[in-house]
Parts: sequence; C-alpha cells; structure tokens
Amino acid sequence: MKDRKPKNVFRQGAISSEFIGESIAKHQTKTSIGAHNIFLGQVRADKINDKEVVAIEYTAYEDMANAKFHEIREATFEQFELTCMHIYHSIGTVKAGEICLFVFVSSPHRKVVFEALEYIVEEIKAHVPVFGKEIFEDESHQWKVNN
Amino acid sequence: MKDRKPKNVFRQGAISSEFIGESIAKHQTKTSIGAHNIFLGQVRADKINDKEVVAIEYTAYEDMANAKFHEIREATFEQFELTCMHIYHSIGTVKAGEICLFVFVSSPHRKVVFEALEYIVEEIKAHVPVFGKEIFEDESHQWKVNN
Amino acid sequence: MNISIKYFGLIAEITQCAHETLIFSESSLNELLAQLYIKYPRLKEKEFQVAQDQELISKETVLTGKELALLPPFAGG
Amino acid sequence: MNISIKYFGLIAEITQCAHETLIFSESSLNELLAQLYIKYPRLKEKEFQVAQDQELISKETVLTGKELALLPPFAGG
Repeated sequence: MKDRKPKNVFRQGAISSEFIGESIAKHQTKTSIGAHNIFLGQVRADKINDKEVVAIEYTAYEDMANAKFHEIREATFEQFELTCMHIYHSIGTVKAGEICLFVFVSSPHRKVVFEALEYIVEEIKAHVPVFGKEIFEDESHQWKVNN
Repeated sequence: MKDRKPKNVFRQGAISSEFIGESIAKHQTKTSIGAHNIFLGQVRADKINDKEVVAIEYTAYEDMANAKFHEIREATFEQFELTCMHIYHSIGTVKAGEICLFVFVSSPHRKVVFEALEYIVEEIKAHVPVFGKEIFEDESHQWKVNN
Repeated sequence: MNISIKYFGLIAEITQCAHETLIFSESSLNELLAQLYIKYPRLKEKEFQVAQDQELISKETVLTGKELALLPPFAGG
Repeated sequence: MNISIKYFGLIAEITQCAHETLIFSESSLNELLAQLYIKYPRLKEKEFQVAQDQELISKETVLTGKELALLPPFAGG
C-alpha cells in the first residue's frame, strides 16, 4: 500500500457518463472482481425562495483536498478488502443534472463494497475542503453546506 | 405505484458498459436527483480444483423471476424514497469479467440510496429463481449457489 | 389430474428434460415427490424448492393442478 | 513573521482576495483571528475552520509560519 501516491482527484467540469462507462469497461480484465459499487453525486435543481439552482461552481483547497482524498483511500484499503477504488470530483462549473462526484469500488464479494462505498462518501462529505457556489437563474448565488 | 407493471428484467448475454453509461446519461434530465447508487455483479474467474471458470450460463424460471423482480421493486419503492430504480439481469452466457447484474437507484439524497441498493441486491440473491452454470476451460461445469 | 412440471438447472440435468406432464391421483406435494423419486432416484440427494403457480410451497401443500416448478438453489447476480 | 493566508468560498468573498501575506508578531491563532476581525469585520458572523500546513488547528494552536487557510463549511460531493 506504500506505493500509492496522492493523485489529482479533480476533473474540470462535469464527469461524463461516457467516462464512467469507460471506467467500468477497464475493470473487465480484472477477473477476480465479483461486485462493483458506484456512487454518483448529481447537481440538483433545488428551488430556494422561488429561484432555481442552475449550476454549482466548485472550488477547493486543492492540495489539502487531494491529501485528504489520499488519506481516505488509505484508510479504506486498510479497513476493507477491496480490489480497487477510484474517486473523481468536479472542479469548476457543473450544471443541474450533471455529475460532480464519482466513487467506484470493486471487490471479489458484495458485502464489502456496500460498506466501503458508504464510508468513502461520508468521509468525503465531512473532511474534504471543497466549496460549492449554487448559481441561480438570475445569476445570484448562495453557498452550499453539506448536511 | 399501481401502474408499474412487471417488466422483463432479463437481457441476453452480458450487460455492456455502454448500456450502463447510457442509462446514467438518461437521468441527467431528472434534476431532482442528487445521488445515484449502482451495483454491478461481474462474473469471477474462480479457480476450483485447479480449473478456472471461463463463463457462467444463466437460466431462469423467467415468469416467476420477473414477478419476483416486480415484487422487489414494489417493496423497495414502498420502503425507500426513491426517484427511480432499474434492474437488469443477464440470461444466457456471460464470460468472466463481464457484467451479469445491473441495479441502479436514484434519490434526491444519498442516505436512502445506500440502504435501498443493498436491500434490492440481497432480495435478488435470495428470492429470484435464476440458475448459474459455471463453465470451466475444459468445458466441464458446476452449478453456482448464492451464499 | 395432469400436473405440468418444469425443471431447472441441476434438476433438469437429472430429469433430462425441462418440462413434462405427469398423471397424478394423490393430493399433496409430498406424495408427488415420492412418485418423482421413483422415476428420478438421484433427485433425493439434491436440494431444491418447489413452486406452484410461481409461489414456493411446503411439502404438505395440496396440489391444485397449476404449474409446478422444481427450483435448485438460486444463483442470480 | 510573515503569515501566508488562503481564503476560500464565502470567506474569499468577504476578504475580496484568495490569498494574502500578513505581518504578525503574536503567537496563537486566536491572536491572528483578532487581527483579521479588525480588517474584515464580517468574518465574525461566518463559520469557518482554519488549517495550518493543510491540517485543521484549534484557536490555541501556536502558528509556525507555514501556510494557513480559512475554510468555510465543506460542500463536496
């Protein structure tokens, strides 16, 4: 596990469905895998005081965020028997309906992927310094806060 | 919920990564969704007594299976606040490394998708009459049993 | 009455057919199984459940003449 | 000493800059915050955490001169 170096988790703009499909396809040579579990975060067109969110503009303290993503990866691999794990987060503008977070875990058996995926997503929400500016139709904005 | 009729869940052969990607893309118009969770079952090249599984040939009691899948759908929608749910299962031959089960749930918020997805997958494994013949390199076989 | 029976997976390997119609004069599944075990002795060693009209039934269930199916352990997913 | 501070999100809106270097003669984060509240009174109303060299610190932490960052609530995912 020591040779896993921090990667850049951030992707400019939305994460495309083609990218997700290709990522799945790449795992078909790993024939010890029996179960994949994928979480996708999608930008919601929430209505707040009668104004609709049309996009979220993501910024991050990128160095610290990538270090945190790396810590989460290491902690997850230590706790769960996973074959592989991939995390991608958007930076910049992501429109309502587009995907901003893609977490992908794989294992020989199913039980572990459910536990690992939820753990990773909760860790990301709580500990990674990413900030989201919800942009409304009239170009006003508010700052998103994770619950 | 009364107008949801039993669908045919079965797809001939492996479920392709392109199909999964397209299925994700179709949800980008549903802007009330904030979280997707996807489970994929992949055929493992298990080694059993020195022989490697090269494929699983799936058969099913199709009418009963589709009725069970429908029951699982209904029970899931009743228990969990989901925006949508899709289930596809392979029938026929699926090679090692290929995908044989695709379960896809979406909701405004994340907590519910984790719970719903695990529930659905466990229900499928326990209650749907699908049978799997594990084919080895030398064309011998054994019958798979879910644990 | 005539009973239509479907066989699946490992069970169909033993019966060498996916479907057959048996003539049956008794009433419970238990009695039908006794008849099947005579025809297919190897069935006795195998684990399976039985569905009538697509619902799992117990050995004491009275048969209605609707479709039966012998289902080996499930392996979906 | 010179302290390099990064601002993010809502906090950067208040400071009107993403980064600045302050001259600072005291020792703890508490004392630095007092100085910042004078410069940016609206910061007082806002919730944020502070990281030093990418690790979250408490108000009593002694500053080392390494990079500080003011982090509003997280919104990843």
